[in-house]
Amino acid sequence: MSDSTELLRMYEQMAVIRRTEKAAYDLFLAGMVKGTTHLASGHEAVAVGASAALRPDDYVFATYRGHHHAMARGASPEACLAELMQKSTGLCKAKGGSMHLTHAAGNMLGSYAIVGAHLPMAVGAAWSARLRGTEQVAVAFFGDGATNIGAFHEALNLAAVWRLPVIFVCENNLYMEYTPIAAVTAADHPAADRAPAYRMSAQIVDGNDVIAVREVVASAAQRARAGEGPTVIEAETYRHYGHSRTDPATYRPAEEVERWLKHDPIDVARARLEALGVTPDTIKDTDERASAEVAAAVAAAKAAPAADIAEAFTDVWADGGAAWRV
Amino acid sequence: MSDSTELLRMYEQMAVIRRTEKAAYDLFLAGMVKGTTHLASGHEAVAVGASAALRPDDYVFATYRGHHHAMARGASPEACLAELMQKSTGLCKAKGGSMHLTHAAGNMLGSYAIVGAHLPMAVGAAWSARLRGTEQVAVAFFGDGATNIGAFHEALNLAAVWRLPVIFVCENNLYMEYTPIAAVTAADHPAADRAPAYRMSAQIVDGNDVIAVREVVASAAQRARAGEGPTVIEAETYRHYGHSRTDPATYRPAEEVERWLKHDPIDVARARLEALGVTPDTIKDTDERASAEVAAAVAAAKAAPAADIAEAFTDVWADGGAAWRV
Amino acid sequence: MAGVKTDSGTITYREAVAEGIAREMRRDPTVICLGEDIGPAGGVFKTTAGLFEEFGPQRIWDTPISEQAIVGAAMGAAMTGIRPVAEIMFSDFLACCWDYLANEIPKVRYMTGGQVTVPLVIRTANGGGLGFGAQHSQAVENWALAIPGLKIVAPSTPADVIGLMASAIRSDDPVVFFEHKGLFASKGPRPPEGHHVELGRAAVVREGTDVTLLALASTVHTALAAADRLAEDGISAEVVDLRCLIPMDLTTVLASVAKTSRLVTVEENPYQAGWGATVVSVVVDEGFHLLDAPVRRVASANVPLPFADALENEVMPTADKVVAAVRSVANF
Amino acid sequence: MAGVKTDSGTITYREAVAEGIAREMRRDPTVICLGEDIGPAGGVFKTTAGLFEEFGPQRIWDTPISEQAIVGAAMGAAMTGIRPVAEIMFSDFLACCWDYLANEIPKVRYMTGGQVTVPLVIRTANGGGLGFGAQHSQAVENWALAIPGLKIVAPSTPADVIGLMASAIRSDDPVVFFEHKGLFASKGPRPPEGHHVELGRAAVVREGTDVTLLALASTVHTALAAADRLAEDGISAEVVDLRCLIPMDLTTVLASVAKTSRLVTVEENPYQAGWGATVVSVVVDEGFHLLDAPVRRVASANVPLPFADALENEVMPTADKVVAAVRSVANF
Ligand SMILES: Cc1ncc(C[n+]2csc(CCOP(=O)(O)OP(=O)(O)O)c2C)c(N)n1
Ligand SMILES: Cc1ncc(C[n+]2csc(CCOP(=O)(O)OP(=O)(O)O)c2C)c(N)n1
Ligand SMILES: [Mg+2]
Ligand SMILES: [Mg+2]
Repeated sequence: MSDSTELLRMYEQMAVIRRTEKAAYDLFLAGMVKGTTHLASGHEAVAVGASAALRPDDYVFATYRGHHHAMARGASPEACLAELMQKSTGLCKAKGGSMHLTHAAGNMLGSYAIVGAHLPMAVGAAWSARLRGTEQVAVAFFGDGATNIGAFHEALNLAAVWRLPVIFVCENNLYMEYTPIAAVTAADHPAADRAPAYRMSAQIVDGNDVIAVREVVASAAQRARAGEGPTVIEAETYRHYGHSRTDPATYRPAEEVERWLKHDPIDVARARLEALGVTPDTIKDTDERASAEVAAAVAAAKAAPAADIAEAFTDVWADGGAAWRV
Repeated sequence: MSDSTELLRMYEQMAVIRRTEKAAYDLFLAGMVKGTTHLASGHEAVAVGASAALRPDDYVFATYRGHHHAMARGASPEACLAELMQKSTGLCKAKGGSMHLTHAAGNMLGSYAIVGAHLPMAVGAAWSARLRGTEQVAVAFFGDGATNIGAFHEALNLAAVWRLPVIFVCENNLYMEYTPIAAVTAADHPAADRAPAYRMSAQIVDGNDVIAVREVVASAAQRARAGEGPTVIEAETYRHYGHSRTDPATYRPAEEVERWLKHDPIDVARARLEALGVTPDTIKDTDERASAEVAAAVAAAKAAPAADIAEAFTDVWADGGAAWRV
Repeated sequence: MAGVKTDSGTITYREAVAEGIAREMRRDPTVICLGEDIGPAGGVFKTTAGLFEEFGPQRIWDTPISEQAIVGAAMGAAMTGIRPVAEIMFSDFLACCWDYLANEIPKVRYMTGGQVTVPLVIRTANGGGLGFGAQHSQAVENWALAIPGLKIVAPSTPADVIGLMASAIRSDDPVVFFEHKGLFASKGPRPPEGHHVELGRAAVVREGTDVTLLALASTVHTALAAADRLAEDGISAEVVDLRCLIPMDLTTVLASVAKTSRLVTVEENPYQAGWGATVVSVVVDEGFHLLDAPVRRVASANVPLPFADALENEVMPTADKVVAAVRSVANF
Repeated sequence: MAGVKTDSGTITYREAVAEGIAREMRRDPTVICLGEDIGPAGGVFKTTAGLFEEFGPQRIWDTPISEQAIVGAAMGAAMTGIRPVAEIMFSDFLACCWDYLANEIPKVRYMTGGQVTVPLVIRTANGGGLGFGAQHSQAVENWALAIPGLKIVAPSTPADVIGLMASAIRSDDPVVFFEHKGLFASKGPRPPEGHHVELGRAAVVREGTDVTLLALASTVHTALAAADRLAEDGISAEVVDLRCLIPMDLTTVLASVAKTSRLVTVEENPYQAGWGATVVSVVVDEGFHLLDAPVRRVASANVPLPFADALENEVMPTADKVVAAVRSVANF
């Protein structure tokens, strides 16, 4: 694939993710999505760039802010929206919801809503890959806020001691929920500055540049597959919406928001496409295809049947049931 | 106090601790101490040197290997031995045992048996000191093995962010229970090498040299009281016995054991005393006083009444009782 | 912003949390709050709204996402002269610092032979019904019940929030204070200054003669709704709000059962190991002779909580389920 | 060293742990162990003695002191084709990784709509009576019972250790396997190769007609001792070993109560929120008509565990206490 074809593919994936999340937001306002939702708009390049660097059989673990990761690993916009809309066709049969999007068919093994909890899981998946001799890599995506929780420390240490093929990708968007990460972290780069404590190498990357992300993840994956151990990547990015749907994000300085909105990952990719000579028409076609895909997904999700109440009592155990007694 | 007087006092304290632990060991063999016990023989200089640098109202938190810290902060050998012997005169009324020696009267606020759990507590005590404006310092003593647990990370980060007057003293004795720390830790100096991850300064010190320990703790305490924040101190030391009473410690290379036994903290202090011109007779008198004190303690603990069964149902609540229902 | 609102009339459960804390903070300068986003943001549930403005950064501390450090530091502070009020944002996250709740805080007084006390409050948003999914919806008051040495509070009304918060903060014992997410928007009379509800006193919130419905926090409202419906059938249900799990007011429960001879517990925690089981086991021991019928427990199903409303409703206790349970024992 | 001993005859409970694991490791190369000091040291309780020698460092992994990483990594491995057997040295330390047991492992299958399974075993040394004090002595099987989605095993004999270990490791569901510290030295017949005990099958270990003693792990022996003493008084006690808390074999319990009309539970976990309460609540619901007398629960007192032997004995269940409880209900 030529550079521009591959980039165009990534651009389209980002465009689809962006539109899907916008649709989710609008469906919220229309009362068709309930519960809580954490949009990743602004973070698309991290998911798409990383995915482009990975093999289909590599493992991905994400957080409650994980729509982009599910879709980057192949979950359809329709299944994601159906999940949010409590439809039986939802990615997790409407039992998980926005915070737990999972697409095991794409080895995207879950979105976890307890900050940091999935980091040891990714270490375990990498350990499993080593044990099975598959050269698979495991990637954990997490927020800047997750770098202060105990599980982060335990995961990084174990990964380093066992030299496991795991990549820790921090999406540093400068904020936890409403509190700036700088106010509660004794490090400038909450992830990268901690890597030396585990004799681990770290890369800081523009998380809004899909190519840059792809490169840095590709090289970490290569090292991992070669048995050279784990890497920390800190991707600098920004969320376009508030923390969750109820958050207007007034705690962020207007100037900061503006600066980051000007550095939109989709714009960055578009500029790169243009520099590679892709025509405005081609880009427009791509945008339109993305819009059409998401519009169709919305329509299909709306038309899908509501979650099946019987599903409340399935899937606890591997036999499919929920019996706790004999 | 002259240098030699102060050193002689520290020497005597170490001698008393050493003999008390030896007595505990012998009482075990005689069937008079039950449960588990983790002797700190070999670590005395850490406790005694640190204590000498602290104010009486500073706070100390220790681990299940904490006999030396309790005694260094004023707990009597008799009360400690009585605790181990399940006597009603025990430091904790025989309800805590070896792993939980506590001497609140000396602001030694407990020995905790879950690895790392007390590190955040020390941070909290330091925070409390700041809130109350007392210029007290809190010190947490912990093992090398504790540096890989989540609570370590959370405690160090919070202490650094809030610039609290807390000193983290790692007693690095090279081993967890039976596993060398180097085998499971992605850092050469498990505590000191992690300090930069919290923008914290760290000192490595010969933990078997009571003077060196005192100096390094004194300067950390001074910084802490001046509002300059926390410090990590890694004191290199070695335990003379196995991990606990049931452990013959055969996993340690004979050469290593021998080398460390030659660097016994009591011998180091004695050599320093001699260098300061203290006579062998004075040292001998001190040794004898220590032996006599511990012999008396053993006798008193033996003679003390057994733990009072009624105490099983006291001290759950602040009202002294244990009622869970109305 | 003028700090915590103190005008009279009605108050929401959500506002009552901040108000209850503020009243104690005004009384006692050693009361200090810490938690994630509790400061300028006023908490994710706005249950600390106004506190930062009134008391400032020396008394309201924003923390990193470090549940162990939050609760562990609170413990260390409580041992040394401070009365910390620590927030754990969602009660599910108590699992992230469970060592402190299970092994440290409740045991240190006992294992030191009474040398130290730990006067602290751990507040947390508990419970489901809001579509937050399996990791943000649990009712985990029964986790705390498994641990001797913790006092456990779970109020059902704004007035009780304030009255029990006063007792919790003044208590020299550690208290876990469960605020129910589903009740935050509910309203009730604002209690007068000085209002105070002793820990361990259940309330008979509706008198009845045929069956005792024993409830806690959110399920008090479920039980009351069921009692209304049962009244239409001529069944007179007494509703007892347990308010605290520890101390557990079994005197009030046994007295009610003595009157009604029938007991149905209404619990949000899962059936397996729910608090109702403990109550029932005491009743069937000490009050066996009082009982005229099987004792039923309406509790959440033994499954993780699903996301979709309809599924969540299916597995959580509802007035319908309570009515059905009562009817099934009424004919004995 | 020749690996795990496999000679016939009798075997200790301690050896049975290693033997049970070894049998499964020989069968299935995806079974992998991890934990603190489980390798060359053979575990602090020597329950993994010989495994490192037989299976080597690629299957027996020593870890740092990182309970969250141990259990979290086990979870990640279980989701991806490995059957990890993770050791948490003392069950009290489950509190240090409780998030994984409470919020992650038992929920991920459900919340992904069945997309992933987590076939792992978490083994841990449970229980008191050895003078290890408040933080190393708890019987915490009831903590696990509070969490829907975990299977819970607690064997009382060496044969059951082996038979239930086989089922636990082969199970595609997560299993918490409680090994009782007080039983490690106990001996019993070594079961034949292939021995396997299905999860969720209680055992009637002594037949009787007057009262059912329901017990688990260590308390099976307490109950048997009590039954001997009661027999001298002419009281015939049936002793049921529950073996697993989940699946909970209530069929066997109800059948026994149908025969005896009286029930006394013998639990090591604290009375408040103990597993016996849940069993009792089911019996008093579904088997109310079977009962002729109050149901009593003999459990640990609601206090942290004290260090001194005499005090520990005072707060833990003993045969004396069981005998007294049975006598008190025998006259009804
Ligand atoms: C252990 C835990 N503590 C607190 C929370 C509540 N919470 C959810 S998201 C969040 C902020 C996380 O910030 P960050 O890691 O930077 O991720 P971002 O939301 O910015 O993507 C917090 C505190 C949680 N889910 N889990
Ligand atoms: C959380 C936790 N995990 C495991 C243990 C069991 N354990 C007790 S001491 C110990 C080794 C600790 O080593 P280190 O911190 O170096 O201290 P040392 O014993 O050498 O003083 C272990 C693993 C524990 N007490 N707590
Ligand atoms: Mg962030
Ligand atoms: Mg050590």
